[in-house]
Amino acid sequence: MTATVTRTEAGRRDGGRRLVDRVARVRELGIVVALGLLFGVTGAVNPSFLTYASLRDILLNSAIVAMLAVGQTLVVITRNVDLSVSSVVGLSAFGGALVLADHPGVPIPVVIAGCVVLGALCGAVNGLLVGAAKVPALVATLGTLYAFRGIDFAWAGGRQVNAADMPEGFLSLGARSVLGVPLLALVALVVLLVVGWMLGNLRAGRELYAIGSNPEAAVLAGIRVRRRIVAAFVANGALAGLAGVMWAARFGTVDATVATGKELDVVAAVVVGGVAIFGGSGTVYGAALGALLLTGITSALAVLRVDALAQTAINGALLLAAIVLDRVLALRVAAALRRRRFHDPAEPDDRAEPDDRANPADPAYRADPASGRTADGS
Amino acid sequence: MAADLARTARRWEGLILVLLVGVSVWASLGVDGFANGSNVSFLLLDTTEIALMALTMTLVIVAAEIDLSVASTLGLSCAVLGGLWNAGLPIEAIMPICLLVGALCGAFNGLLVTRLGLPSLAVTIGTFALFRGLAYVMLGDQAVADLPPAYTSLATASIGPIPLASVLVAVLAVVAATLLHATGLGRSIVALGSNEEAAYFAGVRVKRIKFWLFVASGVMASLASLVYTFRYASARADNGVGLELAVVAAVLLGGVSIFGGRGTLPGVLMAVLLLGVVRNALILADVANEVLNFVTGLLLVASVLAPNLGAVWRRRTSPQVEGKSVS
Amino acid sequence: GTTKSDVAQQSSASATAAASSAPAADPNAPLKQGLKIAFLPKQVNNPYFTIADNGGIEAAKEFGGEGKEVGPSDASASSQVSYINTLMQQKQDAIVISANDPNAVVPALKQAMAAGVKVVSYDSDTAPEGRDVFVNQASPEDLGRTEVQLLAEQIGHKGKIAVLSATPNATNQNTWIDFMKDELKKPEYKDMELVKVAYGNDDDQKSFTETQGLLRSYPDLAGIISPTTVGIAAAARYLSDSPSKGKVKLTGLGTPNQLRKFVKDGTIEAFELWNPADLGYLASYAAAALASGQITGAEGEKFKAGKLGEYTIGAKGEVLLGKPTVFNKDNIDKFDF
Amino acid sequence: MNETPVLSLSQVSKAFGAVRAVREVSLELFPGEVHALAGENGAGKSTIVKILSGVHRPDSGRILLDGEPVEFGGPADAQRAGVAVIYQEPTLFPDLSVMENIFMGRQPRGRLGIDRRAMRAGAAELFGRLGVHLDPDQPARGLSIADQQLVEIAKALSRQARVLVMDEPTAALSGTEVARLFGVARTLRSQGCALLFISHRLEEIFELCQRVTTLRDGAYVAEDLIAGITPDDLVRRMVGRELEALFPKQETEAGEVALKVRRLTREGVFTDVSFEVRRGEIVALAGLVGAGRSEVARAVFGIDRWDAGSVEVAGRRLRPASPTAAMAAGLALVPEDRRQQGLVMDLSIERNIGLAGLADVRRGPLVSRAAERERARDWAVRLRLKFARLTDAVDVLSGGNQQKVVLAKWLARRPSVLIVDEPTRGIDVATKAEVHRLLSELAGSGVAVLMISSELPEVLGMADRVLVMHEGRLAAEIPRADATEESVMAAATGRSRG
Ligand SMILES: Nc1ncnc2c1ncn2[C@@H]1O[C@H](COP(=O)(O)OP(=O)(O)OP(=O)(O)O)[C@@H](O)[C@H]1O
Ligand SMILES: Nc1ncnc2c1ncn2[C@@H]1O[C@H](COP(=O)(O)OP(=O)(O)OP(=O)(O)O)[C@@H](O)[C@H]1O
Ligand SMILES: [Mg+2]
Ligand SMILES: [Mg+2]
Repeated sequence: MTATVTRTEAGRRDGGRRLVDRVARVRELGIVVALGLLFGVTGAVNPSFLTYASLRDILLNSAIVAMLAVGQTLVVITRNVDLSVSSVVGLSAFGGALVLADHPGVPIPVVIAGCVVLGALCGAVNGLLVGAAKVPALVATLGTLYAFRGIDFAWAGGRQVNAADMPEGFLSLGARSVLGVPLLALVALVVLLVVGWMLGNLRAGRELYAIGSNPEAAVLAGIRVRRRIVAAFVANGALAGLAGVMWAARFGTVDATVATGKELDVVAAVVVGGVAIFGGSGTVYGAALGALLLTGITSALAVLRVDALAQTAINGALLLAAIVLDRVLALRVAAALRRRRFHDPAEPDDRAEPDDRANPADPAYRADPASGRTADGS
Repeated sequence: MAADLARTARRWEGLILVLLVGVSVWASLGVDGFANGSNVSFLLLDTTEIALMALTMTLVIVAAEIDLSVASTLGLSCAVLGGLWNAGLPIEAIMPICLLVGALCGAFNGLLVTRLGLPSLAVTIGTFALFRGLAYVMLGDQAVADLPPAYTSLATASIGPIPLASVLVAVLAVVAATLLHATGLGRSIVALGSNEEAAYFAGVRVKRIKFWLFVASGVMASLASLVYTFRYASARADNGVGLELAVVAAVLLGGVSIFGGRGTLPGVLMAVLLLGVVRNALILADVANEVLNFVTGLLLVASVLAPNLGAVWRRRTSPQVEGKSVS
Repeated sequence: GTTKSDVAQQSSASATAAASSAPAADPNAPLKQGLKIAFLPKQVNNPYFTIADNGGIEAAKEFGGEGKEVGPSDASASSQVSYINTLMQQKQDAIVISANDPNAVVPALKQAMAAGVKVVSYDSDTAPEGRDVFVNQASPEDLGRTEVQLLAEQIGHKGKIAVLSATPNATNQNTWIDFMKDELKKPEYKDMELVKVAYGNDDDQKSFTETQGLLRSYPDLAGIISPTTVGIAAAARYLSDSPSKGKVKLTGLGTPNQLRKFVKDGTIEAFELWNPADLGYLASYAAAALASGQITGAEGEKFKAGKLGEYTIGAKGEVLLGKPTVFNKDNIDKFDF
Repeated sequence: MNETPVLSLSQVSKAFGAVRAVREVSLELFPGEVHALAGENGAGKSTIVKILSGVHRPDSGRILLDGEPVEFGGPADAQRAGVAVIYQEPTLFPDLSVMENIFMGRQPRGRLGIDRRAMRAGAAELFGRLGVHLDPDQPARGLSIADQQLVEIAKALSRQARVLVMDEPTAALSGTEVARLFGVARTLRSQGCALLFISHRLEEIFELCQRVTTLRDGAYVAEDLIAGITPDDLVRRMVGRELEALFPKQETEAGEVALKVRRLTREGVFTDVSFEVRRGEIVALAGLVGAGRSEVARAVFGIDRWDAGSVEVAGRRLRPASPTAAMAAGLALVPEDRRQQGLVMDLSIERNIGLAGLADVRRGPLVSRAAERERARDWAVRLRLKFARLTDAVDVLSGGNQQKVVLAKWLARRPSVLIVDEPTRGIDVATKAEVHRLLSELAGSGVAVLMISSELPEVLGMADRVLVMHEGRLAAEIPRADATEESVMAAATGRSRG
């Protein structure tokens, strides 16, 4: 019982190989490939798809969904979900537009801030229901999805706010470009980078991953779980509020039905972006790429003169293709890594790899399309 | 922890039952036109499709998966029915084909989930669009309405105040409840929903069971499509848009855990009825639609919140039962 | 087995049976007091229907009745059926409905009619056996043709045009589009080509993307017709910020309030619409006339509709509201709806 | 000793509903001392640990920190007071890297947020002290139980706490790692740290600890200086009676070959593994942690796919990657990770026991609850399971009792080939003897038993033959007569080919 022997030396590093591994393991690889395919093929068929004006439109189109996807990621990482975002967007869009139309004296930044606060409040309701009252997130936010929309309807009472009612300075926010990049896309980009950095480099951000990865262990590790979950929901709500004003500025015509049903688009973007729906892994970059892919598909179909009746089907098929591609790539990469490690035992062991075939006993099986790549989300 | 859950579940069904009875009594006394045969009959009939799909959705969610494509499968099946009817096939031949289409849709979901190990939420969001899109491809913008009266009247027929369609629901509910709560397969479903890996280690054929659950879900969706088409005498590609959320909401209200492994069919059926009764009574009472949605949302949240708050409150007041009691 | 042809025979037989048993109308019967009239739009909280139904409720007040608006918040046929059933339970005198699915609501409506409820359809018709009278906002033929004429004038009868519609299943839009296609066959439009019908699903974002797609895939597009209020607003918003503003002409159906800004800034030259408030108003009177026994819905019967004057029921029980108004820079400020 | 204890419990009690898990127990932890907590399964040891760590609030009694009463509102409070805990069951974040698991909530910060380099270095340094070779960047998902346990140890060490509480840290470890851990623990002790140590391996208590507190059925029995008692005394205090010999393996005649594994290979995991197990035989599979023993067992039972080779049961080749086929052929596997693989924690005891044998408790198409309960009760009694009701979720059982449920589940199937992976992990001495008697009895009745164990005394006491694995290959086959600690360890560490 006293023999002291070590296992084979495992921790050695080999710079070049490690870099290749790193690239191969990048969580978002599959979706980047899918994006490349989409733009490549569409551009080849119709080069106007790749013109500056067209790319600018696609960026603009994806800005709002991308921002919602970033917010949703915060929540999904903690093993929760927020289905009520679309209703929050609607509420905030209508509220903002109404203030702008009926009280032209209120400065635009104040209105924007107000919408963000409104969204944050909605998020706080969700957060308290989930974090403090322990209502499963899906149930809670399905409930508030109906409830917030109900408030929106009651508030609007059939009223519509039109472009002519809102100040020109506000509407131009939805269309203006800075250095050739649309302002809305820029806002979304800044949000993306800030949230991405926070998730990767702040203790609070890492704690969100920890909570989603193993909620009970998070409590034992002394993480203030409740506070973090509420914070995630509040942040998501605030982003949805911001997305709401962006919506009003972009589309100009606002009534109580704004963004109805968009929650599924957002969840789809997040899932396609490789964020594990059961929490603990995935990045906001992936989610944003997912949003870009989804809007890219819609735009491509519109440009490709695809028969209108077939669009929905093709949209669904491409979405599935993207998920499958991502998964297959992940399996291939993992299998290749395992084989190589076998022939080169000095490589550190990575036992999180998925098996060649899905296997319920395989830790990766239950997780997202491609777990078993990088461990931490950044 | 788990003992607590089990007790909550028991309490939960109790809660839903109390609510159901309470709302019904209130509506019978306070709302004109609620407590008469034709309204009750209509109310029951109106929950048919949701009830049918909720049966299999319960099984799927207990197995820790989800099927968001049910409403689209329903739409596709309707479109197939319409298309074949236009092509002149006899309706008796079309119906089995529709069920087959539903089975294929379910099998497609099932294969992607079990063979590739993809999360079912992602897969069925994809097929949600795909199946609906195929319905449009199939039937385009046509509406097929000249369906055989023998069948359309059968779909709305009733024995006393009980619609025939509800009898169908009742029979299938008994089958599903027996399956889930009294057979080995049901035990396996609960186990794999709670801990898939342990179930696999215990020899449960995890993948096979999941696959067939998705198939069942598809078949049930197309069965619901038959009821839907005949009931409304209209086959269109956009039939049943948005029903999936209603089904999921009913299942969750019925106390099924979205994380799998927990939930009962009686609870779900009561929840379906509760939602139907509330809607019907409120509409009859001329409550505005926005309030209706608000109430639906509130009901969903409150049904979970109430027992939780109770537990939190008891913990505050007496630290003695802070942990979980075994008794 | 049961096939399509058996059914066709059966239903024609039953149709003739029903037609023979219509009660006679009494054109001089006074409008009953206290009539309960319910408006069932495709969707509540939709600004267009809110205006229309308020017009109808206004009318009900005028003739001493009681109007209300109920309905689903999703534009689906199945939820409309729930409402028809409850309205029947509530023993309303008449239902004024804009059908989400012309067929799916029929069984329920028939049941209601059998229980003595009068049914008027407006905006979007049901199958004829499901209602007594259809109040048509404008003849579809008129609408379809005038839209093409409006656009043709703006683009000088030359160039590629496209249509941005609502959903592929929208009954109204599809009829109008058929008449547009028919109009385009006339020789004066020989230089115009309808290149695509796109569907924005009455969703802001989708309509936006589809407009972009049209401009991308047809760089030489001359004009767009969008016969839906959501579509035209989204297309106008997109065009107003794009280099194509003023170059690609846009017309269609929209409300003046919605499009005022775009008419003033030159994105849109002219578009048209009927007055939705008048539509509801007329439907309300038609319902009252039916419920009072003034009319039965047969061709040639006449009834008075308050401030709008007298109307005659046309073929297939249709009442036509009148010609739509064309809005442009000069007259738009006179309207507020 | 007249110092004040750093942390002490005074007359604490804790009940879970009707179960009185801890009754008026007092305990004092002194700096520079390793204090052992001994008791049978379900005696209340882990409950004490959870009281010390702030997870449970005691119903009565006080916690004293440096002689002052404190209240721990939650784990965060205890951590702030300088208490670090290794829980009985690993509490890792599977999606995060090993280093983040160690430093969660306390990551070193640089100018731009978390300083990964410093974190990596910190983890590497901790692993160095423990002598393990884990990649700090590797995700925790998929770590073997032993590696998880090592990460937990590293995590607790990284807190540099004044009090270190270890709830069965060695249960999944083999001799080498245990020795390392003890080395580290002694260093901490000499630095003035107070340690609480729990283990069912009595020799470990005697090797490491200075003082031992014994619990029986939640109640305090005695506190002794280790120097003053013998293992037999300790067992008597725990069990309340004398125990018969620990490893009563009876000699049996080995019958025909029941399990034959030929040249089994799973790339990157194990290579060219061949062996056979005869009816009536107990074959032990020994080796260091990570040698690939569990992986072989998983592959044989059909959990994992293998790349080459074959498995035969009673002369018939087994379909690969199908646990159902393996079960039909008479195989049973008691897996090493009971929480993940062995049990469905939310289900009741009887359902868990019934899960692997649903076909046996059927009446027509329906499950007979009576038969299911009968079967569960029978095995619960035979394994001396400590439980309140059979309908309780296994979640509320103590760790050792959970292990018994897993055993019951598989034994109830009456397998002809039984593979047990660490069957006595976390099981108390008395029950361990019971399990050994059972295995021996099974072998006697003609069952072929393959036993994976990291506990050398168990291996030596039970096995007719010892197979030793080293780095994914079979390094040696040692017959009972030649099996000694030295010969097995030599093969396990690759120093000799047996
Ligand atoms: N959360 C809980 N709910 C109900 N009962 C519990 C709970 N936790 C522990 N118990 C009960 O308390 C008793 C003591 O359990 P504990 O885990 O402290 O035992 P232990 O001494 O650590 O045993 P082992 O050696 O098997 O780990 C057991 O009877 C157990 O069933
Ligand atoms: N020398 C080594 N260096 C790194 N990894 C190794 C080495 N040898 C084996 N492994 C890995 O360790 C894993 C084997 O773990 P496993 O849990 O099966 O071991 P074990 O012998 O059963 O140990 P225990 O059951 O005690 O944890 C395999 O995934 C294998 O790739
Ligand atoms: Mg314990
Ligand atoms: Mg092992």
